[in-house]
Amino acid sequence: MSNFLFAGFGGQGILFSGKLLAKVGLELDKQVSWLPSYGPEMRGGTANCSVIVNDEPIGSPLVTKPDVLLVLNLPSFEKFEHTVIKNGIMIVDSSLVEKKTVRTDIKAYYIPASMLASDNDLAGLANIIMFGQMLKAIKLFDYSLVEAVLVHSTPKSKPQLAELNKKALSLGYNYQA
Amino acid sequence: MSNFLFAGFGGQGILFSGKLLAKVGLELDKQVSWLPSYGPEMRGGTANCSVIVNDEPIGSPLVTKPDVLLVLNLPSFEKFEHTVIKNGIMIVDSSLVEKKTVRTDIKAYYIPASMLASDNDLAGLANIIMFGQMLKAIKLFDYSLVEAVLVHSTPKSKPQLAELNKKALSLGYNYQA
Amino acid sequence: MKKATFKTELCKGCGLCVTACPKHIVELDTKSINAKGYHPASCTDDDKCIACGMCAIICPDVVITVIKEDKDK
Amino acid sequence: MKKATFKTELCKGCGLCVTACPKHIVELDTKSINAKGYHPASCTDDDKCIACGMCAIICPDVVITVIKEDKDK
Amino acid sequence: MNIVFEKPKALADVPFHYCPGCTHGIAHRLVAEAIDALDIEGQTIGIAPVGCAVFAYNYFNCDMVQAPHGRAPAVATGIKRANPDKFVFTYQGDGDLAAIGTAETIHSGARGENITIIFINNAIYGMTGGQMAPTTLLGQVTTTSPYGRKAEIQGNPLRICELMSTIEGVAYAERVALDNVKNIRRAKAAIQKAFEIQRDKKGLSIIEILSTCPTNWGFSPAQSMDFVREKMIPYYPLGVYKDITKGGANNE
Amino acid sequence: MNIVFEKPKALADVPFHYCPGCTHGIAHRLVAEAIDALDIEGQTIGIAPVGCAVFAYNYFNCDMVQAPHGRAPAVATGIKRANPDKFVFTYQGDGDLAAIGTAETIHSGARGENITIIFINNAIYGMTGGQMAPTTLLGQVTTTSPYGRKAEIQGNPLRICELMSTIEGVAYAERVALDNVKNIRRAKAAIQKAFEIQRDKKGLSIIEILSTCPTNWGFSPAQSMDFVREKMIPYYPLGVYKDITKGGANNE
Amino acid sequence: MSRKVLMKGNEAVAEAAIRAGCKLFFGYPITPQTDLSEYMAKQMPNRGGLSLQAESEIAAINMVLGASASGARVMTSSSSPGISLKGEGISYIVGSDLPCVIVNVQRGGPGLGGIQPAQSDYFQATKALGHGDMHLIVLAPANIQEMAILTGEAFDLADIYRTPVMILADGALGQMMEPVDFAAKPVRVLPEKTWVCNGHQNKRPMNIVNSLYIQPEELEQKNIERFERYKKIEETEVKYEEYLTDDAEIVVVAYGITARIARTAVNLARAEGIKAGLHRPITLYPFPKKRLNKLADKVDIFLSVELNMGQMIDDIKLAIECKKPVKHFGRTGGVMPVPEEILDNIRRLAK
Amino acid sequence: MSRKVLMKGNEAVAEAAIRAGCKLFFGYPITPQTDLSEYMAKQMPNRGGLSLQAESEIAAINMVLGASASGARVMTSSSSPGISLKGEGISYIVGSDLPCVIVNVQRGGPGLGGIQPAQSDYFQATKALGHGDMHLIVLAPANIQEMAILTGEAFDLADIYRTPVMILADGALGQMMEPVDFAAKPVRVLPEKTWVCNGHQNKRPMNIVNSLYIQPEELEQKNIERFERYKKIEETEVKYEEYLTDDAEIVVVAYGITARIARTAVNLARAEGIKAGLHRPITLYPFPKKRLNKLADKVDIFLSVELNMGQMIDDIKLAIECKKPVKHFGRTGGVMPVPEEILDNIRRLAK
Ligand SMILES: Cc1ncc(C[n+]2csc(CCOP(=O)(O)OP(=O)(O)O)c2C)c(N)n1
Ligand SMILES: Cc1ncc(C[n+]2csc(CCOP(=O)(O)OP(=O)(O)O)c2C)c(N)n1
Ligand code: SF4
Ligand code: SF4
Ligand code: SF4
Ligand code: SF4
Ligand code: SF4
Ligand code: SF4
Ligand SMILES: [Mg+2]
Ligand SMILES: [Mg+2]
Repeated sequence: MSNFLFAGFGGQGILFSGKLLAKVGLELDKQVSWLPSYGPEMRGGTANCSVIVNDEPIGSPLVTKPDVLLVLNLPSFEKFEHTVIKNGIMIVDSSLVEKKTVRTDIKAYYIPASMLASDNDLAGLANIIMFGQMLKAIKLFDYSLVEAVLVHSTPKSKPQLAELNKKALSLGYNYQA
Repeated sequence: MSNFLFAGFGGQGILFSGKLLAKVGLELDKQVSWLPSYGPEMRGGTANCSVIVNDEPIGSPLVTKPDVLLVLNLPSFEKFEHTVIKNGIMIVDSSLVEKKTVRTDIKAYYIPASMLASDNDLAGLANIIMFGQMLKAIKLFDYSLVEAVLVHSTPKSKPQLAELNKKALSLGYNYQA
Repeated sequence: MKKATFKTELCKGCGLCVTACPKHIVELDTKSINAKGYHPASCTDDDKCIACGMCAIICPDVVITVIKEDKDK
Repeated sequence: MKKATFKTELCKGCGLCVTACPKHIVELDTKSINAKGYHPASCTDDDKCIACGMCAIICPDVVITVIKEDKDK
Repeated sequence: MNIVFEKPKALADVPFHYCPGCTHGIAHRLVAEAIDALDIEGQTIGIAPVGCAVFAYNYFNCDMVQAPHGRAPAVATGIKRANPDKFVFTYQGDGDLAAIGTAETIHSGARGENITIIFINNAIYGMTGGQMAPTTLLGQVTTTSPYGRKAEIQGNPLRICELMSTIEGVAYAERVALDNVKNIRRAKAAIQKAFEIQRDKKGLSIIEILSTCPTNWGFSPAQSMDFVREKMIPYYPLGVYKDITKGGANNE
Repeated sequence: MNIVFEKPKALADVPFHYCPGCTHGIAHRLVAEAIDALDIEGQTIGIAPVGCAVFAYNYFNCDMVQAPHGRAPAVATGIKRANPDKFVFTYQGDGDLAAIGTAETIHSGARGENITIIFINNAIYGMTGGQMAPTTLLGQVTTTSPYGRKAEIQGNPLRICELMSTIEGVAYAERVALDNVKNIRRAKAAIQKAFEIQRDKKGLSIIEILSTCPTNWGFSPAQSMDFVREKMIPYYPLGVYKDITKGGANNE
Repeated sequence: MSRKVLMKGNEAVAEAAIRAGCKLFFGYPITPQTDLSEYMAKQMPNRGGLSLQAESEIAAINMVLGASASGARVMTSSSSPGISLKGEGISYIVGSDLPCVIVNVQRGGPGLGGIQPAQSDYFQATKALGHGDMHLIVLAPANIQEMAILTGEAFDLADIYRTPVMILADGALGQMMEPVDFAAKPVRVLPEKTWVCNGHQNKRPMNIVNSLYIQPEELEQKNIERFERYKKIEETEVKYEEYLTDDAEIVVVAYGITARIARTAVNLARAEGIKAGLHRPITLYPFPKKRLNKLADKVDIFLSVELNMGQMIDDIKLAIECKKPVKHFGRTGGVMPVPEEILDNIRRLAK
Repeated sequence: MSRKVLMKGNEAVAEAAIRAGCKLFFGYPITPQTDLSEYMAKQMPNRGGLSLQAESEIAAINMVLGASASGARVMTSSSSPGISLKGEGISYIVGSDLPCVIVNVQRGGPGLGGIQPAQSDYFQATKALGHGDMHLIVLAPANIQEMAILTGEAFDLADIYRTPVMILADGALGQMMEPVDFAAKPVRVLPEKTWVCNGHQNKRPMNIVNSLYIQPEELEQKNIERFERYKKIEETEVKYEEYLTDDAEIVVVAYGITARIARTAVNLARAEGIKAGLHRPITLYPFPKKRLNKLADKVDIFLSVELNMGQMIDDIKLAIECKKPVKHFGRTGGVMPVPEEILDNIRRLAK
């Protein structure tokens, strides 16, 4: 389980989530890579990023067949659902994507992350909630390490932000459909 | 006798003389080429031009070993005197170049062309006087053909100029040191 | 009848029409989301519309058409 | 003594100094030709020279030096 | 039934890719309205720049040529010289027109090319993600002036209408803004006049349009309109800078 | 004994390659005199253009860099930013500065680069043999305007001082001529002032020098001086176009 | 008087262009190309065309882009440093599939270099006149008559294949005069320009001239399609000339001005009993690969003679698949070799 | 936390440059290179340097020329169309023997093309980034750590050989993040810059930085001298990396981002029992000719994998003197291949 794809609209914190994962890999002394999609249409278009965390040297940084797919909008759901490998994992923000996967060979987790975020005064942190859910699903990384990296990744100048992030992570981690 | 080099200061009509020769060759249906020296220092520096009149296709248009050298100033005399081939011909404007060649293996003609020009109200036509002298020396081209080409080369709008040119050509042709 | 019609699928929810309407009858519909992911604008009260066209003039995405029935002239 | 000295080997015979001299004492020497092929200029009458420097100021080729003996001050 | 406002015919029926609230869309529409007003769509060739408006070739219904970054006035010159009786306009951003394309801008003016330049001054490089433009205001933070533009380091913002109006050959130069309906109406009139000047073969016309970039300015669309009004207009005064049909320059 | 006039020290002891009567030589000398006056030869880096003055690197005794055609102000920017306390000047013709180098000229001005630009306006491309320059006068015959420059075809001559003085960042802009001793003296003062402005770190200074090209104009040196006086000065009025040390622009 | 006229190479190109229907010329002065612009400036106004001096080489190439996009036959010319500046524009012209003719009268480089004849822009012209996967057709005339003929041909090739075509000359060819005959030559059948942006007059759908493709797959398709055109060009448009190659053991490969000097050298070598021959590529892109490859089967050794430090030699090696040794003899910086220098090299190879 | 930092390739180049003593950076925005300029804009003011956005790529490269001529370590960066515009300036920098570092984060072309990763400026970078006989040293990093290391190296090479050095990257390498360790690396002994134009202070003779030589023979001498330096560079500075080439029958040759994908493909091939290996040139100029030539003695076939229509393949053929077949597989226009596509090609060649 080394190839991750994070996909959604621009502005949903897709790139940040990906970077968080890559940093966790870095702390574990793994090979990691992070590649954003980029284009002239960052303006409200879809954004995604490929993250690889591996023991082997990484070849192409582009994830075309994700082991794990995090999806935060419908266009991305439709575009990437079929690319997940057999027995792969898909995490879906069910407050933004009403569809369910038709695939039976992957494991899908539906979490109303955006709704949870607004319900819990965690505006803009749906991505971290999703991340928490993913952590639980993939069972690869130590929770406290992720939490530490997350805290380290938030600006020192805004300590409240670190707390909110921690809360979001835990919310996602502990959410059960 | 196919390789000609005309050399002097810019403004002495060097390029025109060369072109006249090339045109004569053209009328005789020969292979001809004309190549000026060019540089950022046209300003009063030396100017020269290579003319080839040949039966064979012309290789390099650059004349490095002239059969015939026409010289209108001292720097050119010093630069090119030694390049003339054995048994070649050199025509010198002796009113501008006081030196005589030290070479005994070439035939040199000295004609005070510039002085003849000013003495005969042929200002600026020393080059044609020189050309006349060359014609006589090389004995290659029909005088009347050259005269016709010369007339054809002067602007129709200035008929007097044609007459002056004819006079200069004849003056040079008939001059004897 | 005067009317401002919104092609909501083109709307990007920028809200400029809202600021421009002198009758304060244009609003973003925060409850709905269009295919592009925006809350689209619309005229909430056709009766109050004076067909001044200001919402349409400021709309960057040519979402709005404004008409006026002849008898209103 | 006032004097305008010409480095004739640098002169290009442009004649600008001739036009500039208020004393009309600068001339091109049409009889001589320098190594560059020009008729060089020179001052034809040192006594008349007032060392105004105008010939030197207009000379594009820095041919001319102008001096004035101290007592002339 | 009377249509008060509808999409102009010269505008293609496809959605713009511009960000929400970006006034590029308004400017496009105004150009299309002018083309409609003069009924010249079939005689018009537009030049798309490199910048957010690069896809302008998808948005107008007239023939469109996409030019290298900054070279639209040269491309326009080529087209106009080959087709002196057609209408040619360029649509250019401030990076395109006032930075890399400075020479082409100035010289198309000097030649009095009979073309119309629509100049979108949004004080930033939109497409590449918010770098400093030649028209970025002093103090304005951009990704390449992260500590605010400083005159001593990055230099001063260029005022293009002022510059262009010193040039013989420029027939008409006006600066307008899109920050409110009144100014949009003025902008529309200015653009239409520019095409009329071209029709009458009077020389080059340039309409500088103070525009917004909510995305890279980091403001909401409405706040962006305020920024135009409060920050840009004071440094870039609106008005006619040159109008040879009126005899001489006048800045209202 | 008192030396009224001698070769300035900053000028190398080699003959110029310029044509007889060409005022490039005078302009060189005036620059050298300014360098001498401020005693800054050891702190000065000059930039040679592409144009007749390309060999300027052989004529000055300070360090010299030869720039690509038109790019001297950019090269100067690189040098000055690396050496803010040194003196940097460019020496450029009208083709170099006002045609291919337009963008570099305008933007070095906008940035207020603390450099001095010596701009030789001889209304022609000298080095390449007499083609039209952006400053060629209307009606003037050149090899690329063989029927005389026409505004409708080749456009109008550019007035660089007027253009540059609209630009914030330009500290000093003056147009001078070399057609007679009086004007040469003024030119000398202007050049010296330009270097002083650089010394005082006030911004960019540009001295436009109306100059001659007897060879390509087809006039004698003396007639060429008349051409400057009678044809050029009326279109290119002499005077100070901007002087921030005096507070504001004034054209005498 | 003779039907032929004595003309400079630069002038012959200009005259031939006008005769080929070139309606617009955009130039910028640079030695040793300037007389071309000057000829255009003089002639165009009287012959229904327009010659404009642009503010720079960049403006000139972009004016060409515009004029071509709107349907005109159009040309620009420059010399080495000016050609470098046109790189971006040329890449756009290729990417937009626009026809035009570009003349490079090469001079010594790099940098400001010198103004004497050189062939050191061979790599640039044939491999990479701009960024991206691209080529232009490159024609290398060797005399003034050919300067004229190939210029006419260039306009046709450009229109047929919707590509820029370069006349790659040098200072000597630009400045020298030879007799030229402008007698009419057969014109090719040209495709209709349906893609032109000159105002649709409400009679056809709008046209777009563009080189931007945001979907990489689309851009890839465009490139593949263009390279198929290149393949066709390679199959049908290769031109070369040979001299005494039938029994040659040593073949000199040279183009342009150098080929003429080499021809003299070949004659000198033959006079000494050395079986030398000359292969002169006329199209540098497409390069006469097939012919050279075939030649390699019977020739012992090749000598690439160029006015540079060794550029075309690579293409010869690739063409003959290293079947035979290829040597280089070059002069650079503006120096033109004399035939004897080439002869020396031939002699050395003849052992 | 880790000593390594996660960084974009563009940022790593910028950071490494600052650490290498780069004092001036002149840029102009262009995707996908812009973050490099932005990093510089952010960092330089706090680290004793200066980052300036020029009015164009042309101005930027000429500011580099000026800064270098006056002695500073200086860099510029751009992407394909912007690099084309720098051609004339780069040729001047070569002709003036000035050191500097130039980064090309390649995108699809020709023309405006696209903004996705490409390697289609290979010809331009290695053969002809400008007119005249010239080269620059071209380095091709394949990961972010190498982006940093080679940038430091580039500054040293530039100073030692008085030449511009190009970092030839692509959109993927520019935009992706990987961990980088900036631990100090040994610095080379650098020659003193006695030729610098920064004011002679009356303490030394004046210096001239110039690329003009009116006498062709002088210019020729300059070129010969410079090409001797290139020879030395070729002898001492070639860098490459190999993977499983010891017993390989098929060797994939690929650089930069493509080499990584190819490496995965080689693994997949090995898993199928195909004896595949990878040769990755790190210096593209000088190209690892000798090594490849030696490799050709034992390898059956080469596969050049590039993000273009076939460019490096020529250099491979020339290097191995056509001893063995060389095939090309490429995607272009911004498309990145997946390892399986390369595997397919390997399989086909393995028969
Ligand atoms: C030669 C070249 N340089 C740089 C770029 C990258 N680029 C694309 S758009 C742009 C600037 C856009 O700014 P502006 O012209 O102000 O237009 P806006 O997006 O703000 O409307 C730049 C620098 C390019 N495509 N080509
Ligand atoms: C890129 C480039 N384009 C063109 C040239 C040719 N060229 C040399 S000098 C010159 C113009 C000279 O005119 P100007 O700048 O007015 O200087 P002047 O000779 O009149 O003093 C030109 C176009 C060049 N060397 N490089
Ligand atoms: S037309 Fe006028 S009144 Fe009606 S909705 Fe629009 S702005 Fe409001
Ligand atoms: S102005 Fe247009 S795009 Fe913006 S909210 Fe109103 S209708 Fe929607
Ligand atoms: S110094 Fe004055 S008076 Fe003396 S020669 Fe010169 S111009 Fe004449
Ligand atoms: S001005 Fe100078 S160059 Fe001209 S004639 Fe007088 S001394 Fe000679
Ligand atoms: S980036 Fe700025 S200029 Fe570009 S579309 Fe978005 S808001 Fe408009
Ligand atoms: S060509 Fe003109 S500008 Fe150049 S040196 Fe001669 S006179 Fe002076
Ligand atoms: Mg902008
Ligand atoms: Mg000039």
